[in-house]
Amino acid sequence: MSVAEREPKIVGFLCNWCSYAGADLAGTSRTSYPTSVRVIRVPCSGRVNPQFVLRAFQLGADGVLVAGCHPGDCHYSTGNYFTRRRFLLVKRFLDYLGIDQRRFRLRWISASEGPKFAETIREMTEELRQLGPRDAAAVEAHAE
Amino acid sequence: MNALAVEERKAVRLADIRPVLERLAAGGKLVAPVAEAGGFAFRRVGQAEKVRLDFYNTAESPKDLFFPQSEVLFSYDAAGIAVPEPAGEQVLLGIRPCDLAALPLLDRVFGEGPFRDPGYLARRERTVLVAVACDRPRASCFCTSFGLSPGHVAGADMVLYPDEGGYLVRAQTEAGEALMAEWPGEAVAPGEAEAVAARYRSMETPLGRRIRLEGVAEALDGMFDHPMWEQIAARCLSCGICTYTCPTCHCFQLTDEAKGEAGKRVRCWDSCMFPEFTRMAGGHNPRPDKKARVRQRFMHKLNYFVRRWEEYLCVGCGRCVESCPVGLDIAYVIEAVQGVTARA
Amino acid sequence: MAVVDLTEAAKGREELLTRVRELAETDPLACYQCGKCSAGCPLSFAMDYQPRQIIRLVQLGMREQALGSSTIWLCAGCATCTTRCPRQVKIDGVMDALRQLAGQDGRAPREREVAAFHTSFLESVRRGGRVHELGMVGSYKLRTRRIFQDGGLGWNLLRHRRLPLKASPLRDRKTVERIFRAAEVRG
Amino acid sequence: MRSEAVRAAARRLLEEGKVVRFLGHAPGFDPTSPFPQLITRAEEAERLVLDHFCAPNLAKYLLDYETQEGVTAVVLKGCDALGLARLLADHRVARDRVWVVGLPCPGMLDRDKAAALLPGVQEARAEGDEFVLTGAGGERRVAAGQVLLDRCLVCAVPTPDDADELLGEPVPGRPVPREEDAAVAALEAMTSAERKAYWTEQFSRCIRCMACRNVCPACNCRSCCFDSEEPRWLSRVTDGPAQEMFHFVRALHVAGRCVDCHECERVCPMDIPLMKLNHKLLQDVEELFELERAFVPREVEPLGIYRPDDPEEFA
Amino acid sequence: MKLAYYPGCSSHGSAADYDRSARAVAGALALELVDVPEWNCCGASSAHGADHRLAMYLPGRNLAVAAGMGMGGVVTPCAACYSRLNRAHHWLAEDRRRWLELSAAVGVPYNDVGKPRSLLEVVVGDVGLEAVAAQVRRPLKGLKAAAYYGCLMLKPPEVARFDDPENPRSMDDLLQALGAQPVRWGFKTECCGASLSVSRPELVEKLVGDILDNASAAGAECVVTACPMCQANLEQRRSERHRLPVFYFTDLAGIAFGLSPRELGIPMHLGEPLELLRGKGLLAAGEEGQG
Amino acid sequence: MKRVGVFLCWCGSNISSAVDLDQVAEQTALLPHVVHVEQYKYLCSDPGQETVRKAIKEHALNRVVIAACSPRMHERTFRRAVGSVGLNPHLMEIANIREQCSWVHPDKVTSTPVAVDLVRTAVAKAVKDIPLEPSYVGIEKRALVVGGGIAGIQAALDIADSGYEVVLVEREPTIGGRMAQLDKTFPTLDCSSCILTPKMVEAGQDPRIRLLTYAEVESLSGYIGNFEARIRMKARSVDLDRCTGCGDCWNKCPYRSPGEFDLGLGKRKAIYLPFPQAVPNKPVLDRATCAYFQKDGKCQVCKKVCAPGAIDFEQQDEILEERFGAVVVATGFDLWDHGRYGEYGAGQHPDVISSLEFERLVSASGPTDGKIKRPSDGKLPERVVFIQCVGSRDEAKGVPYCSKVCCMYTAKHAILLKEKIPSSQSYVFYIDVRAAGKNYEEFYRRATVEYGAQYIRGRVSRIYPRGDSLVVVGEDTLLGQKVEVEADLVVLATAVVSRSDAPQVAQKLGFSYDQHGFFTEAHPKLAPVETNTAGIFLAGACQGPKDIPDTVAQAGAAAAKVVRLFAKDQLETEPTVARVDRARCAGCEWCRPICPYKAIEMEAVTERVGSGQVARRVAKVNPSLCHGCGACSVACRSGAMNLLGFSNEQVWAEVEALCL
Repeated sequence: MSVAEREPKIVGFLCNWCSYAGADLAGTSRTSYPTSVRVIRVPCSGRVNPQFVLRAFQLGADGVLVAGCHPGDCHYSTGNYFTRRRFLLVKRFLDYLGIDQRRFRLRWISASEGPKFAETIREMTEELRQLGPRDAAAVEAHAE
Repeated sequence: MNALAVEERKAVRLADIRPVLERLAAGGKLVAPVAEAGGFAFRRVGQAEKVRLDFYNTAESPKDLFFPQSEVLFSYDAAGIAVPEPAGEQVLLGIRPCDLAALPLLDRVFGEGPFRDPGYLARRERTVLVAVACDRPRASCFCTSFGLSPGHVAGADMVLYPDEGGYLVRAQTEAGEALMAEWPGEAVAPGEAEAVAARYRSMETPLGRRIRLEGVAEALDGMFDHPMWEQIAARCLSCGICTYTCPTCHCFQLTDEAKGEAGKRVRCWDSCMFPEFTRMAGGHNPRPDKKARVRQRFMHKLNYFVRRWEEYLCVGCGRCVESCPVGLDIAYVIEAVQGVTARA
Repeated sequence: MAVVDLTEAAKGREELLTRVRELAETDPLACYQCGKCSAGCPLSFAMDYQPRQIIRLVQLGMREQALGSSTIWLCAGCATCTTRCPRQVKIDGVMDALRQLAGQDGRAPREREVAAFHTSFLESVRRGGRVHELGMVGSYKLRTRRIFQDGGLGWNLLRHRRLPLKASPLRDRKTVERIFRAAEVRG
Repeated sequence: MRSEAVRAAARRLLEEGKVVRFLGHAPGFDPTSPFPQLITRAEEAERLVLDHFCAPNLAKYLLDYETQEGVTAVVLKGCDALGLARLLADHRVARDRVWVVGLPCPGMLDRDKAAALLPGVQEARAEGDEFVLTGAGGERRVAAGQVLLDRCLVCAVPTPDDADELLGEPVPGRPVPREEDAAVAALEAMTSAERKAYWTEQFSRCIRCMACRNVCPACNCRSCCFDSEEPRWLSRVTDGPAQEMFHFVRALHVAGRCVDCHECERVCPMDIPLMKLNHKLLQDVEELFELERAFVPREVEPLGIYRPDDPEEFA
Repeated sequence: MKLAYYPGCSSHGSAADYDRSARAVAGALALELVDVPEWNCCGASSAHGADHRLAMYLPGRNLAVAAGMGMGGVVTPCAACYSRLNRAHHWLAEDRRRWLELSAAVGVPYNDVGKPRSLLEVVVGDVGLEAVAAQVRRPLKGLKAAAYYGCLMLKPPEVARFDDPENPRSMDDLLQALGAQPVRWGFKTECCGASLSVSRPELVEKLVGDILDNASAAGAECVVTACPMCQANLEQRRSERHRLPVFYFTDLAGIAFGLSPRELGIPMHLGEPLELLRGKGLLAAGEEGQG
Repeated sequence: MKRVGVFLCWCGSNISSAVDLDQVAEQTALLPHVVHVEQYKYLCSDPGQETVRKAIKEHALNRVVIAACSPRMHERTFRRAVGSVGLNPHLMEIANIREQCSWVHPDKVTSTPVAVDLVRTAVAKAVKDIPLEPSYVGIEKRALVVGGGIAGIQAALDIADSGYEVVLVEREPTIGGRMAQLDKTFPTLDCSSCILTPKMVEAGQDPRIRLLTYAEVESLSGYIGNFEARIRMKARSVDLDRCTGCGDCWNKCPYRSPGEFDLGLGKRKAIYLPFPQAVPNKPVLDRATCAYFQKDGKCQVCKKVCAPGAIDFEQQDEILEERFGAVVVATGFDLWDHGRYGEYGAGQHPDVISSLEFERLVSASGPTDGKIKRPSDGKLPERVVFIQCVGSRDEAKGVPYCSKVCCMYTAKHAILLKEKIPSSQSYVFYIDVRAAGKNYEEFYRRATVEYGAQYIRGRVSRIYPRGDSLVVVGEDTLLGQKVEVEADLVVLATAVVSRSDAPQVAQKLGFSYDQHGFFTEAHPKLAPVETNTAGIFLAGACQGPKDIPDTVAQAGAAAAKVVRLFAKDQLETEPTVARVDRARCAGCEWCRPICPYKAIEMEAVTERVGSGQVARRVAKVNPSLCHGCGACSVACRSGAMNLLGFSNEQVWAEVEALCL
């Protein structure tokens, strides 16, 4: 497959209560979206260790999505506030290390937001397609 | 080893070494010191101008060229097992006498006895060693304590002696002579070359650090439980700088990296200074504290290795002294042992 | 009364809001129209729109009415409104902003005299770095053709030595001229 | 500089029985690299020195005595004291088991800079804003700015504020703009690919000696995730991804906890610019969470709390 | 105590009397006032309606110059100037990037000189009422005075940061310390409309009338201000029915300290301010003369 | 040896039509540890589950992967199925190949690789599964109710009525709370006392309710089912067992001071009954105003007149320690202090009063015996201005929220005013009238139409005295004109705010509160009476401004939650909770503040080092409190804290398997 055709790979960490349920809703309402995403279910977005995220990138993920309940709606009341703080930093830090911050997304997706989940995957897939595979950019810069 | 036993071979004088470096670099096999992040490092070099023969000793020893920090021993996938091709030829230019003296010690570990390491031996075999007589020792150097000197060049295929603004180049082996065959330069009489070599051999290190080694190994036999170790350990950070920069340390571990059905077995450096170095699968650690680990390192270098091979596992390169962030100095340990024996 | 076409007003709404937010460093949309500002305004009796209504005009994007009002000129800048606003809207700042916008639009001010006073005042500052009251009032009178207003008062002040004839400008008169220019550039 | 003062303090504290051990510095193989020295008897006090080369931060050593009897005295500079504050905030050391001998620090010298200015330098003394270096090569007078450690040039906390006793008068901090932030900004100005290349090159030199971790007062875990077998957070293989993982995690684990002491960078034998990682995070923590002086440990760390009105970038 | 002094434009004109009494009283209280060299107009009530930047730069320059003097802060007797200086100071304090912008615009490097203070603030806050009382030679016994603060010295409070914007006390306390009797009244902080005094006198007359009515109803015999705009406006725009003299607080402080009306410039006021003082027995025989 | 069985569900054609399951099966069979792969049409059906059970036995499976619909659908079903043949239910994982694969990727060519990945990932996780067991805790079937207002009383009565013991703690000398201070209640105008007093008496007499008045909870520890409370009984100086409530003491006490219950509008004695209907109907001695304590140790009139000898000057505070299974918090609210409104006179003008003061003035049991006399001169006010939203909806000086009850009680006040002083005229300044409630809008209409209250839309800017009346200046925003009213009395509807010590109470009891000091419910919709601490429930205005009907409803709900808990003998807790590896834990306590359930505490452990023993502190998770969110596991840098069921190893393995 040429670079242009290659479907980007997204690892999605979805919180069980909102976003995973939102993704399920996209399914029950048969809202189709690109096959780029693979989901890992976690109890809360606050469970997502940034080390998981970097690991996914290192193993070849083109993008990583972390999704949780909207701030204020966390099933565990405060988990996603910590998530937000943590990933505000992590997003910038990944970018600082040369992993373009457009490759990482944190989204608030509630259980009723099936369309938002599908839309998020569509958007991300499109953007990642335009960014191209992750290593290509780095390899190019290295060659200079 | 007797440095004087080297057979007389070709020697030339080079006023300008650049053409030679260019030729070596063009061959794509040159590994030489380059400037890097405020210090120097041995790197594969494509352009001669990057080579820095005015270097002082590199932060890392060149042992990595023979015993890489991570080395794939074999890999496997659904199709079967693959062993990597042996390494290609290389020319290591600029190895200092101390590091050069470390190689025979590693040779013992990897090349003698029942288990011989094919990867290591292949790399040793295929490397032409071009030593540089040491004209830039550092304050931390104490090679002379180990019977070495800035002019100790046994084992090198060829030696560069900085001399009169240029270099006197002397071949010591056939391989060295062969390499030199195509070189320009004005031939030098054997006596003249030997005079330069002898001058280097007689040089002292700048601080003139000399540590008395007599009786150290023997004294350590009875010092396993000596309180001195606690004093020493009190300073140690438990980092691996000393072991990883050391040209003679050679501990390693094996690790398997699996990815689905594929995977590889990799040999990686390890350090006796790390708490998990001896931790066993069940969690038990026979060397549970810093004291035990620090002691292990010095016992290994100054006692166990001597017991087995009748040589100290140290060449006085001073790297551990130089790099240790808390100034934990092997010479200090040796002196402490001497002090203990003196008192006893 | 005319019917306000809100869709029409909405066209310029964002722009007006943006400019006001920039200049006044406050958000007019925070206002919930309680009227506390107008109730406390010492000059609201003379205004065509209450201060609250001016904010409302801005909220709806009704630029014409807001910039053409007498209110923005009659505001004395006492900040009583801002001090009491439960929504922390800087209403006095909004008035300032609207006056500036009116000036930028080149619109004839609804309160000619008030505007003329400010112009004369700033002219005097620009010229000498400090206001020379007599000169400034003179220029104002010429501008408004109200030559005889407050004649008696002026005389009284002169008599009490509170209206010096001579100005006392800065030594380097360009000092303030340069500041005016710098502000114009930043605009 | 203050060798006599520190010896006197050590003698007094040990004689009075106020402490059972005293952590200070002693001369190393060369006087410009003193090492940490533990003494337990008053008569050993003679071994101690305190001069302009005593850069090593002794705070971390307190962990070694965490479970041992008795009070430990320790010589701390302002920056080191933040390291102790870190250990206290992390409940790793109890304050009442430590006796802080504070050194109001006029700045420590960079032995490489000093050696470059005067080869064979052995000693230094401060004279106003200058230092006089002496050694085999004679004597040389240099401006403080030329020879101080980079971190000391921008030191905001030369005097420990939590000391039990001070060796001298408090020294005010230097309100010098942070040049390191310029280094961060320079990296931020690069493209993503350039940054990737930059860090790949830097990390490739790493030999994983772990000195940065071991010296760091914020890296005070009892067992480090890098040493974990299950999951293997960090591969033992020193390839690109593992190096990146190591440095990413090290920096992130001290994010909001780093006390800006620069010890990691000082000890790195491969001269990897680790503070560029730490400073980036420090700066972001301050900006994003509206904190001032985020390098000063506080009761609850920036990532241990949240505000409902934290910046929202993720809608 | 040494302070940078920003007199304001009216000190050279309609408030020359205030300038006199302010300096005299400061002298009596050992306040050393050093004029900000080459000070410029703060923009008063005109600049902020014309150009936001100008309204910051004009007072900003004075702050920058004052900071360069290395004094214990900057003080102004004028409430209008006080307000403009504080607005600029507040604007600058909000964002340090503005320091550079201002420095470039006015050609003087800006450094923070501290919050600009009014003379009243300095007298009540820094000097203190005890020190003031200690200077009193002629207590203003029986003088019923309405302390009138006006708007600009107090509002908006986050900028002015001085006294309670609705129920200020500082000038009342000061009057009390001088021996006078401050009256309770409802218009302490109502705006007198000074900025419209020239252009819309008829509106201003109503505001002035309301203020003076309320003061009279509360039994005041005089009104005391801390602002040249208020003083002039109350004096000039009142109707025939109002006879209350309008003083600067420095006038009454000066009288209490034993200074003569002449030194304080009181005869320069319009109306008959001396009559009241005379009636209260506050003037010595020799002091009855001309201004 | 791990033996994984994988079961692929067709879900009729829901999955099989969009995913090539044969191919999935083929590729899955190649995975390490997978020993059995099987397809079935409807795995969730009885025969489907039987297939799984049979295979477990036949192939000695010790891990099961079900590739089917979402785990949110049938996780429980399959856990049960697996458990029924003796395999630990947590050795089962689900790959969601329906909702997140076949239904969203209808094209077989592209969907099949997704399914393969998902199944592989589930297998990787399953390999790392370990058996998990739930834990059980006993329940102390006694409830603690904190706060004796209408909310606390109602909750206590409901719980007691279900047969459980209740301890009701009230810090004032009597129960009754704010409601006791009110005159009439909207929208029915019942007399507040008439409906409250019977409940107070009932609470005082119910043998299952123990009233602890003049008492405060000092601390609460423990967890759901097993709380331990320390309760301070403040020294009342009156022996409640001996006192008969005869009244001799307070009648004879010579010292008067402003009474708290009447907000200082009336006087009470140093030994006093807060109000006649107080429960218990026994006095308290206020040592701060009693001459015996403050002056000379003499007086002692009360002691002399007390026939039963109930006065005890020596009484000391006493600490009770009690165990409870659940707690209801009903600590009520306060009113905002209008002293911060300088423009309304900063609380200095006697005739500018708060609405609660108005309640006391209008109350028949109040200091004026129900005559509305204004405080300054006792005059009957003819012109009364009511101002709404004083402090409410005011970010600048007050609180940003709406206090919810003011619109209605102000309408009530206008009505009561007109009833008591028929010649009076009321003016109500409002911003919006919020009358959302049964019969509320109608009630408000009555105030305007029948009682002639003049409603003016606008916030008052200033109140200042003119002569002996007050001038109120506002804008009629509907008119667009400034208006002035001269009033005899101004009543401010001050905001409902949390108790000033609410944060301390929340910290002491261990749950969270919002930026305004109101206690935070666990979920605004689904758990409105729970706190985020299991076993602690909320009732009344301590959770947010609330009127009486809402308060009583919430109290009932809280009681129902308590009773629901007490109906069980043991609590089974989910096994997917956090767990600490003590050997790795450094005791840094980083995990502690992050836990929303306070499930992490520190414990001391001793361990051998060399030849000696050393003690150190490590984290410990209380599985009864832990909800399994895993936030702590991320806060833990060393990985000592882990989450069972979603462990570091498992997620790590999932990432690696996914990214193959």
